[in-house]
Amino acid sequence: MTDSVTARTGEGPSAEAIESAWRRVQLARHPQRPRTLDLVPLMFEGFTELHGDRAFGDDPAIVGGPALLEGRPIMIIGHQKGTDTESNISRNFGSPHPEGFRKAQRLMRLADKIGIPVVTFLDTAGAFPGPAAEERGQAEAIAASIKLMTGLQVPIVVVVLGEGGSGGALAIGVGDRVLALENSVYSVISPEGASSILWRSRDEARTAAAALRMTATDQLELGVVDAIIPEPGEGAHSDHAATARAVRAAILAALRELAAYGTAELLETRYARARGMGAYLETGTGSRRPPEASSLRRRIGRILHLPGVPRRPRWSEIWPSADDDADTERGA
Amino acid sequence: MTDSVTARTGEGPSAEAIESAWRRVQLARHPQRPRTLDLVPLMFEGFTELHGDRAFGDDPAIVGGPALLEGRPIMIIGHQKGTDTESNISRNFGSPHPEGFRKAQRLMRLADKIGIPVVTFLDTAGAFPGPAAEERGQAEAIAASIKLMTGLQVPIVVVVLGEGGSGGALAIGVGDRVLALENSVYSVISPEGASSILWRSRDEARTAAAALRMTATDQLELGVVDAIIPEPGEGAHSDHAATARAVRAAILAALRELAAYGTAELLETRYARARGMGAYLETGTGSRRPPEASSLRRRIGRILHLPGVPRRPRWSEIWPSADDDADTERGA
Amino acid sequence: MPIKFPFSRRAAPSDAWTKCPSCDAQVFNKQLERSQRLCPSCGHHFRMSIGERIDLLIDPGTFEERDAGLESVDRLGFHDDRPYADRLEASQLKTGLRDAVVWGVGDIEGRRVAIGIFDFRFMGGSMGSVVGEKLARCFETALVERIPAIVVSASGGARMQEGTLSLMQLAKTTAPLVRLDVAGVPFISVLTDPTTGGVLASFASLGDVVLAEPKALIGFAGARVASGTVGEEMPEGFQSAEFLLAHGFVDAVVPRQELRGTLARLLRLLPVPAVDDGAADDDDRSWGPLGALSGFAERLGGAVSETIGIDVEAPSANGSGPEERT
Amino acid sequence: MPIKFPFSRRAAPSDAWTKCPSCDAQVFNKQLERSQRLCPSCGHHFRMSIGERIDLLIDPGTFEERDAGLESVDRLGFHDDRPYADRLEASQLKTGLRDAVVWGVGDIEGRRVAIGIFDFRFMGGSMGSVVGEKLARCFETALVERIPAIVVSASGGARMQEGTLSLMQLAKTTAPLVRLDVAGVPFISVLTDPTTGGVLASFASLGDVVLAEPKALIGFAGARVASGTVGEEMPEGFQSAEFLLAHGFVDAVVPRQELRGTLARLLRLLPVPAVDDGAADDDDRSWGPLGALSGFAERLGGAVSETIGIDVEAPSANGSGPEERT
Ligand SMILES: [Zn+2]
Ligand SMILES: [Zn+2]
Repeated sequence: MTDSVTARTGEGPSAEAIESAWRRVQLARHPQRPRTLDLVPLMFEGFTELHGDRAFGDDPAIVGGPALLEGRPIMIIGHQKGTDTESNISRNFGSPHPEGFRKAQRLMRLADKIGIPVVTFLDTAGAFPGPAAEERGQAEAIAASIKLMTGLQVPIVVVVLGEGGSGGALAIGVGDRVLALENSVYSVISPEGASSILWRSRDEARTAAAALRMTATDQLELGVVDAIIPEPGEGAHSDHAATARAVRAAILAALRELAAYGTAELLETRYARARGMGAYLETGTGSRRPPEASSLRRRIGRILHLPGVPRRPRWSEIWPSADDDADTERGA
Repeated sequence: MTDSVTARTGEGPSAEAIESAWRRVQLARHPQRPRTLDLVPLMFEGFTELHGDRAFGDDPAIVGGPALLEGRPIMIIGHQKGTDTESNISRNFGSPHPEGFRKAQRLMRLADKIGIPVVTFLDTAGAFPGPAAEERGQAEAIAASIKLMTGLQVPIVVVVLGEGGSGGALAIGVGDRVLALENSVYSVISPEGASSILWRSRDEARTAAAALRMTATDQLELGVVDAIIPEPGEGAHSDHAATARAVRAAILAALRELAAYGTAELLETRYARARGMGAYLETGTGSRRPPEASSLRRRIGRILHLPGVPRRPRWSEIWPSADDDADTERGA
Repeated sequence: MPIKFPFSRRAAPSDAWTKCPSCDAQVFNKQLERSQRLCPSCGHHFRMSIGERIDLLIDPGTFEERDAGLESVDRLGFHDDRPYADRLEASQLKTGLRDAVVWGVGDIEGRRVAIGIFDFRFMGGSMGSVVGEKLARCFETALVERIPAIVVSASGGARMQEGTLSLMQLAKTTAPLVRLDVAGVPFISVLTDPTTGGVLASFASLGDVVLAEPKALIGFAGARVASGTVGEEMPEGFQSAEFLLAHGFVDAVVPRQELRGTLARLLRLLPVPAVDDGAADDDDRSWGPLGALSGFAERLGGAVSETIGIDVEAPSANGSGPEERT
Repeated sequence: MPIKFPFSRRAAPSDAWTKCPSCDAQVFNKQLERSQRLCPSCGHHFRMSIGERIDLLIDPGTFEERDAGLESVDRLGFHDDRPYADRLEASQLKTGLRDAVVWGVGDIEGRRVAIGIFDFRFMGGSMGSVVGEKLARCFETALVERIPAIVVSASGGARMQEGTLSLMQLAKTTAPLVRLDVAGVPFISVLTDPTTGGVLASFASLGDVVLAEPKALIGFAGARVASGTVGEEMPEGFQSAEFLLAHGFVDAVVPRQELRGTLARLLRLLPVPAVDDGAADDDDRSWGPLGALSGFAERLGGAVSETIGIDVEAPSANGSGPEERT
């Protein structure tokens, strides 16, 4: 793959890198690219959509509900773009309002209550930035979703389907395993937004796409994504059924691995994953991690023996551990 | 007291009972009757009002925030009527919208988090029944408040100050001890509402007030209220300071008693209190309680050894138990 | 042991036909009984008796009523233009029921549930001490037996004739739901025409899943009360099942023909988790030394090769990972 | 041990005066420094440097900076019209800071807190890996030392030059808040001008108490981004501290002169609870036999005489009540 930027030397992305990144952005936004509700019936049985945030409304830009995977229940939550102009308008082009994130939180709490894993699908240009969304607390809704996910007592598998657009994506994107379709992208800001803010121009979106390292391969290298799911043929849009098979197999493999964890280990590992993101130097020691960090973390572990600490491993009874199954779907 | 209805024989309330009940209703609604924000500064130190439900708005019909009682922190939540036309309009006459109950829930969760008792003040004609309140889930907001209070891991003392109006009152009125000012009333429906629905007339509010047994004495007899706080002189409106002293002493006594409970016992007792409300016959056995109920309840107790069961007794460290203090403020 | 139905299974009055309130068609009562009480012209959902609900939802022969002996008491000596005791008796005669709710256990497509069902004809489905007690026992039984709870509501709200004792039923029926949450036992609330007042302001709004029948009137305040108090016009479609769906309080509006199937599917999708017992539970509660896990966390942050599936090794295949469980 | 300030304590540029953006008054910089950076004519809240914030809020001599050595890394090799590394260097020279946040421990009216403070001048207060790491350590220290956490935010959001690594700081800074909840340690979020984007969409919105300075710009999307995307006029006062208060997301708008006093009062009102250790904890966890409590529950339901206080006896004065604790 040519997305890697290790060859860059601070001169800005090469023409080749720009071409490659922009191709991915276009594939991620392809009008025929399968959306959450295209894939769900191809992957799971009995999906039953649930509606509403129990406070204000029902946001069609986020869909969710329980379904069965190999006869075992999971909770599905995903962004939902439209497939044509009309449905795109009703779905607000997949850009949620606060009530969308609050619906997602409600469904996660339900999954937590009955101990079934959560599987989320990311496909949004971002949370909607309009005045109504601001009024109803877009920032609070995203923050509360992120917080809920970091403490959820069931396994969470995240799949980046198309566009992983900033906070609106991360709001349902904190998990134990983050998988990405080969031509999906994930970014802190849209390339167009970065172009206008950082290059002060509308014309540098392609350059920004490369500079931001939005592609799945880049995200894998940065550690934001744990594994890439290859797409069929010309890309996911060319074969929804084959895409669904690949995504389903990847979810299944991830859930089987996660079933080996008790709740405490699951939460500890998810915390460590979120906590470990980023790159910095610690001057003086030169180490990437501060010397006292591990001991600090051990002390936190002790502190979390405190009352109220979660201890439900029920999902592990529903999902057999990886040891129970053939290793064929696991990598090296 | 003449409020008692044990002398009634199904003929409807006597003229005397009607007179007595209506006098209480008028005192409970007296324009100079002290409201939550009149009493709070007279009873507690450092009250700091917090605002907002973190989802939609801030409802001035419910106020709340932390304060100190004898140097120890508590969380105060109360309905707030206005004191004149202008403030009554801004306070919506003390009738909350859903965001008021959701603000109350947020403050209760904060009290639960840091382990400080909750003290609530009831003074509302009821939850607001307008279309905006319906749209935003008035019923859900009340139901969710009731549920939260039944599971809150800190002591809750409820004081009926003026009007305890139906679901809008109960939404912040589920507690371990329910105290009522002598001239307060508590009812499932306003006497005016009952008149128009049950008597199909606008003129039977006084009769309805007696029939509904709204007075504090009636509520004590029915077991809805645990104790009555005597009012000074002509009633609470005649002396706010004396009223505040009496209410403060009653709250203090209640909290001292509750400090003797561990969290588990507290929750069990609160559950039993809510669970035991009502009057019915069990045909065949004739007993008021079903024969299998106590064994059922014991089994529930066992089941609640389940993971996730609350076990924080921190408030008992903040509030000394009754044993630590002089018995002067306790009754028989 | 099964208890014999003490109540009448038919809701339709003895008149030969009923006028549909939606389309004005004259519908034969016998036809209504055969058609799940749906208007054959427009599909209007007529109200159902408890017996008809059981027939609609529960596998034949599996329903066992519980606590049939509970009966209301006139604790207040309540008397408006007629004593409460007389009203109770009239409703009992009209419906063949002791009070407005029947609860019991039964199967839905082979899955056992604890179910409570309202009959609106009994004093407007109002919730007094008996209704509250029955529903609380229904929830507590769901908790103890670890079976899902379902309540099919049809109620005007709290029973005014019991004063604040009826208001306290809101807390009595809601308190067990906290325990169902802790225990992981699902509760499905089904709202039918009409569900208002204190019933909607307590357990009925708090289902893990809330279903509603089409065009059912559902709201907090009676529409007349609301417009009377507020002096505002009510919006079109206000307080309907569809209105609540649009505003986020209902998960789905389910036509009666699909209600049993939807409930059965939800019971499969939202199973009651197995209980962790004794040792296994204690084992899981212990937070392992974090040092052992940090190796795994490091690997998560590092580069992994691009394959389908995830090639971070499961920690149980690794000395430093969490211990295996059985 | 205390660490020497590595950063400049003054935010005001060397110009002799500054024009007030609210009232157009010309304000001498020296006067601003003496007046908590409030406009003497209109009270406009000018932005503050970290040093000025510490002077405003923390008891003199008690602040100890932590993790001063953390420094940003250009992991992406990011280059727009200028390399990220150059931007970092320019901000470092301008501010004397290594990055946009300083955190440490100190006292507010004698109560020890863990506090993080943003400087908007450092790349717009943007949150990259260093900012995220410092705040996470601030929260974790609050957890371990059981002292309240405070963050004073002033940020344009995530630092785009670090790509998704900066986005992931939203999760990194939010994850510890779950543990603060479990441990009962309060977190007070202070929003100052401006607090937007990823900072508001993570920890900053999640304070147990959220305070804001008057007229501070606070919002999710930059107002230009929002109106550009949406093509709508923004309402008057949109994205101000007062707007957020009205919409339920801020507990109080606190003028700068009262900020220290308000924080001190809140620290008294919302104390960190003592930890339950070992045996006491286990003791409390055990659910006593309910039979012993039912007597008490019965009494609660029964009539009690009318006195001030409650004459239901405390169970510890009773053989059947819960055991006494020490
Ligand atoms: Zn019809
Ligand atoms: Zn000025």
